[in-house]
Amino acid sequence: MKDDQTLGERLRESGISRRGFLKFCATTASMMALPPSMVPAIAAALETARRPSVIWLSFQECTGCTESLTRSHAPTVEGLIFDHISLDYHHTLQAASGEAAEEARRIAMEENHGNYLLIVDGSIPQKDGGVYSTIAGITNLAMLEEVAEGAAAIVAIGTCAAYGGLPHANPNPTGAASVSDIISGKPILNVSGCPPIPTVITGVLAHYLTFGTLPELDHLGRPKAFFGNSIHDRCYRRPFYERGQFAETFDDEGARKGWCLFKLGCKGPTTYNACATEKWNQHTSFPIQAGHGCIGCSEPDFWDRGGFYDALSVPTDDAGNILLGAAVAGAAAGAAVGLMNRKKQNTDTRAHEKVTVDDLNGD
Amino acid sequence: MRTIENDDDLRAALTQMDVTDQRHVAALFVEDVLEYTHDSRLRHALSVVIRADASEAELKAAHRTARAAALDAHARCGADSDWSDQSPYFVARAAEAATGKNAKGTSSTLAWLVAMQCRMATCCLASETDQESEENTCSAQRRIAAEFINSRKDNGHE
Amino acid sequence: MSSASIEKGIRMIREQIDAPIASFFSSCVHCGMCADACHFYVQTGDPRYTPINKVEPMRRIWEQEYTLWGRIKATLGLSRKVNAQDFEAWEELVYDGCSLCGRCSLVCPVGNDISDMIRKIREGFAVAGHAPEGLVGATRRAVEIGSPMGVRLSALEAQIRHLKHDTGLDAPLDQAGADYLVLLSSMEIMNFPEYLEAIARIMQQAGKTWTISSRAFEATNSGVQIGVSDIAAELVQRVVDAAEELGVKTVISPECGHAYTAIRFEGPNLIGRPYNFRVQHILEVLEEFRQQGLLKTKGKETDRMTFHDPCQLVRKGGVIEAPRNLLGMVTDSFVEMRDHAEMNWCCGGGGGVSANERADELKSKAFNQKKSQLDELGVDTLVTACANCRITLEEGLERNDMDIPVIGLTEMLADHLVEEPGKGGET
Amino acid sequence: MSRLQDIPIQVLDGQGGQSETGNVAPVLHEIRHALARLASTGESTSIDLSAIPFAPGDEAALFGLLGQGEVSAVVNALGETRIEETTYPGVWLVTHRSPQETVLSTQIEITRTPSLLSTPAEDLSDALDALDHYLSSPTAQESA
Amino acid sequence: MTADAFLSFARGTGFDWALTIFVFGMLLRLFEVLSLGRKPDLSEGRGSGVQGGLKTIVTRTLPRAAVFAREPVRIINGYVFHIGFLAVLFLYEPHIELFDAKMGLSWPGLPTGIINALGVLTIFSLLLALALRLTSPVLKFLSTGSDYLAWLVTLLPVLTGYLAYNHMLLPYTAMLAVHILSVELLMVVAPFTKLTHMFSFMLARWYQGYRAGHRGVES
Repeated sequence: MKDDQTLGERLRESGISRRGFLKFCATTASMMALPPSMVPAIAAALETARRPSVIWLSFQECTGCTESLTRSHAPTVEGLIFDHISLDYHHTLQAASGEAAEEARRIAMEENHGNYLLIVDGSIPQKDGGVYSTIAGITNLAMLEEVAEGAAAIVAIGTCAAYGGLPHANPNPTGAASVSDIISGKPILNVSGCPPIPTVITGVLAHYLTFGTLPELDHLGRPKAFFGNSIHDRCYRRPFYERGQFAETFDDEGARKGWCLFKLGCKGPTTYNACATEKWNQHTSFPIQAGHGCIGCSEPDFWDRGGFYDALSVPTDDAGNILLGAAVAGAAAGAAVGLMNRKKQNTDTRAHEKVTVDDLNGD
Repeated sequence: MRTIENDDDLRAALTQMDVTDQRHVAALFVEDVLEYTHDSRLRHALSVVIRADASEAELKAAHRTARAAALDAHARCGADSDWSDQSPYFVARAAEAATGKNAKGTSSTLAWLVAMQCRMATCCLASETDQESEENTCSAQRRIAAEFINSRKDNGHE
Repeated sequence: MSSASIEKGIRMIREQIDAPIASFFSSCVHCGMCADACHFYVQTGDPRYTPINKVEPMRRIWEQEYTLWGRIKATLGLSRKVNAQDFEAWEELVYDGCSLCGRCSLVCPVGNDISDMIRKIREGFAVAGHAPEGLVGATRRAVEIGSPMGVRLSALEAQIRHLKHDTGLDAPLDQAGADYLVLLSSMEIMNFPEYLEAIARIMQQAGKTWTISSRAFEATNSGVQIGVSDIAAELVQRVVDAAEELGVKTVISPECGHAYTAIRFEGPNLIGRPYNFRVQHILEVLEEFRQQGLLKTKGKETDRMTFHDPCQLVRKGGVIEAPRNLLGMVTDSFVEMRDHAEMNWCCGGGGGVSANERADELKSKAFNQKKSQLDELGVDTLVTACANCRITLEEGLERNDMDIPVIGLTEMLADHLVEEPGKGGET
Repeated sequence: MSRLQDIPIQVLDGQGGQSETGNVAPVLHEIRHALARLASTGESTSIDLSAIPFAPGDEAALFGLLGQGEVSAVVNALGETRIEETTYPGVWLVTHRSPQETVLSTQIEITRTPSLLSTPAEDLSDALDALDHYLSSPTAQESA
Repeated sequence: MTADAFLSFARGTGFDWALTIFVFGMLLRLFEVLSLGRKPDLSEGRGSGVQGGLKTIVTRTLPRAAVFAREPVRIINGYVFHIGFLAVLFLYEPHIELFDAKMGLSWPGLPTGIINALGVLTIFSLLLALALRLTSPVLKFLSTGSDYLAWLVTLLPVLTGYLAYNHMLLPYTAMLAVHILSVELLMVVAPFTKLTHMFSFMLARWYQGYRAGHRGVES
């Protein structure tokens, strides 16, 4: 089943004209959020791109990421790409199951040892030996370590795989961890988001397929092309923020006019993702454009960053009881010190001897 | 011959005089009680007043010295002081009034004011019982005033 | 000087600290505005005379003794205890460099009553043996003889005789049931006896009965100036006893600054109870007579004239309108100095400074503030209503070759009284 | 399978042409500078609109402002690509669609001739072979 | 400690502790002051102390002309950074949102551009204030370490707030965290320095105003 044709040869073989190929490169560049000037480089790279083997492991996840990828109505280009990657193992998508599926995975690993691409979605439970999530009796933890060993690179799709996501949220009963918590020594690329934007997933894969390398990453291991700017930086409602025009509730006059949602808890300023430009469902919209604040789903532990509807400037804990506790303590300490002061005053007054002129003898 | 029997006459007589005459009589009053003070500056100051041809500047200088003398002789706030030691202060105050612009304004004449100050100087020295010394000063003042007016009349002044 | 008195000094300062002082120390932001209001700093340029700096020892005692944070710092050795050197260094600031004029309190943006704090820190300095010699002597004489300048009743009796002899008016001693009990300050008895004559003639024209108590004729209160409340209480008690014994309705505080605030405002709190008589400053009395038409004057001064407001009268006593209205009766050429009434500049001699010989040089420097006001205005005569201000002003003017006579307002009014023909007056 | 756009919902877009966010102006300025560069150095530029944060209605407003020029062309390769010249010569609106007519990418090319229209060099030899092949074939000789 | 965790700490536990220490400290100081009590004024007054106290709390905000003439720059500068600081704190929409969320009180704010400008003004005014404190003989003489500490903890929130709003220096997440931490530093330091004057000034003006009102003197 192995095929050593390059992508370029396969395209021509399936009757794609030069212009078709050029269009393909232009749209791929756009998809990879690379500047159009990169088209020639992409064309050259695609000519020689090998058809990599891909193993997709889904661990403790909600299949949202897979749903997002497959639902992406990826236009022919994605379809084309996926025609050209041999998705050797995806236990949700593949027909085989049980022992046959595992057998297919082992073969793929042996044949492409050292240069297959491992894609992971879902977090990896570690508590009690990782027993909380297993495939065919093998814990996610063991499987990840086994498969990762021969992988050329690992792509962690979704905030769960990248940073632990929902399972990792307080109190993290299953001891869920992210890929980079477990694997080190392998290039790991985090495509966070809950779920990530479909075109971002395909964009990242396209980049790896095209150039065979990982794109430039930020300090959290995310491709800068998509995660370099915060939502706030690229948000079309930014002019309203600058003018101080904020929606106070979800249906007030400001909200209808499309004003900034800062006061409704939008986490755009502290969240790095491409939602504001890539947008979702073929550039149709993204949460803020739909009138709901960004909940910061591409940032680590975004579940534990305080209320989704508390503005960034609002402290996360309930100040009520803190205030009360501090006030009571303050009053108590105050009363105590007050009593000591009062006692000192009384002793002084009692000890007061009437001052007479003789007491004023100068030195 | 004009004689002055009581203070009302004295006061009336003094108010008729012009300022220079009043200064002159005032200086005489002060000289009468000058013995109570050892401050020699006053004697010189008074002499200026008596000289008819004293210039404005000389008068001003005399006034300043008299004022300085008064300040030097005043009882310092909070200091241990004795009423009987105050007579030099009042003599100096009298000299100051005699040589300077009359601070008190129109109603009391300059000379009458000086007379009062001189009597206060004597009052300091008068012990509880001795009333005469103050009376002597009053009668002396009446005499000085009368003599001055009469001497004036002799020289054709009216 | 045993450390005992330093300990007594510290404990006495601690005794003075109350909620207002605690709130003042909690609010001071070291903004320096009180310095710009204080004539001692303005004229010397020495930052030590910044008013809030004068109570630094009290601040340290308050912080170390009455706040938790302060106690912790003290135990950790982060803040130094007040010691003998502090008393030594601060004596000159607390006494010589402060006339208790209250101007700093009036400008403090956070509302600290700094002059009141200085008045209270003196309580500690006095019992610590760090009060100026002059003030100690004056206070001793005030307690033992009855007047800070050692004036005895005989001097007053001599003046009463003189008054009778010259004007025929009586200054009745110990007259029960009189309308007014008149008090005199030693400065007036010794240096400005004309005040007594003025009172006699005014009362006679106003048709009011008045008296002087032979046991308590002294108005001033050295206890308040040196800062010993026990002695101040004793001095006030004498006046109160005399007034209540004679059953007078009103006690008149004479032309003096601190005497008025001492008797009227500090007195009741010193002796611990309100009086059953009223206390008025002589200017308040004259203003009342004016309003009731009892004060008839004639003639108007033509000199260009201004009024020096005694600090205790305006800032601490609130007697501002009275002198203006009274001056209106006797002059049409009255002009105000630039900073007057509640924002007047102090003559430099109040608050015990003039009784403290060591402070003379500082006092004369402070006077330059008043000098610049007078230079700017250019007047022929300076009127005031406090004997100590009057002497301090005269000294200052004389030292600066400024030929401006200084006169008391009451005396000037008396000179303008309309002569009632045949009704007493000149025999 | 119905497409998203077919779902009948009426989107309340901004008040007509000029959007309230003011995001259109910067793009026009960018086009202007690209034109200046093209004029002076001949260097062509391509702006990928998918990377621009447009509010709803912004894009329509931009296209409205750019307007329609003289040339419009269709390239049928991997789906339809429409290339239209705007009222400003040298400024081209390129819209790539997939065989399913979904918009893949919208770009504004500021150039003398859009890259996709000019014939790729490698195709010339193929074209030559194809024509030679046709000419040497019997049908060609009969009709010549 | 990623920027996110840093921000979460600042918005969470950091703020809790800062608020606790602030409330505890200020209340303790209030009790310490009030516990010392005040003897009633037995003297015969002319007016009402209460009215005098309330009046002074308001009128003492303006300076006396005589003193203003001597140090106009220092006094005007004082108003600039006080009004600037309070305007930025209470009229900036996100801050109003904070008070609204925590206390349910809300009020209209100023456009963000104006707040930004006020922020700059306040920063320069505070820098000028430091310069004045370092150059004036009186202020240099009076100032202790705690004065300069109070100055620093007052400047930092405005400076970091400006940097955060304008996305300068650090990435926004980190800069916002630094800003919130600098506010917490101010809250923690306040009860132990002259910053207690933010509340005690009313008490101090009240006491002096009360005495003046009772006596019927100008205050």
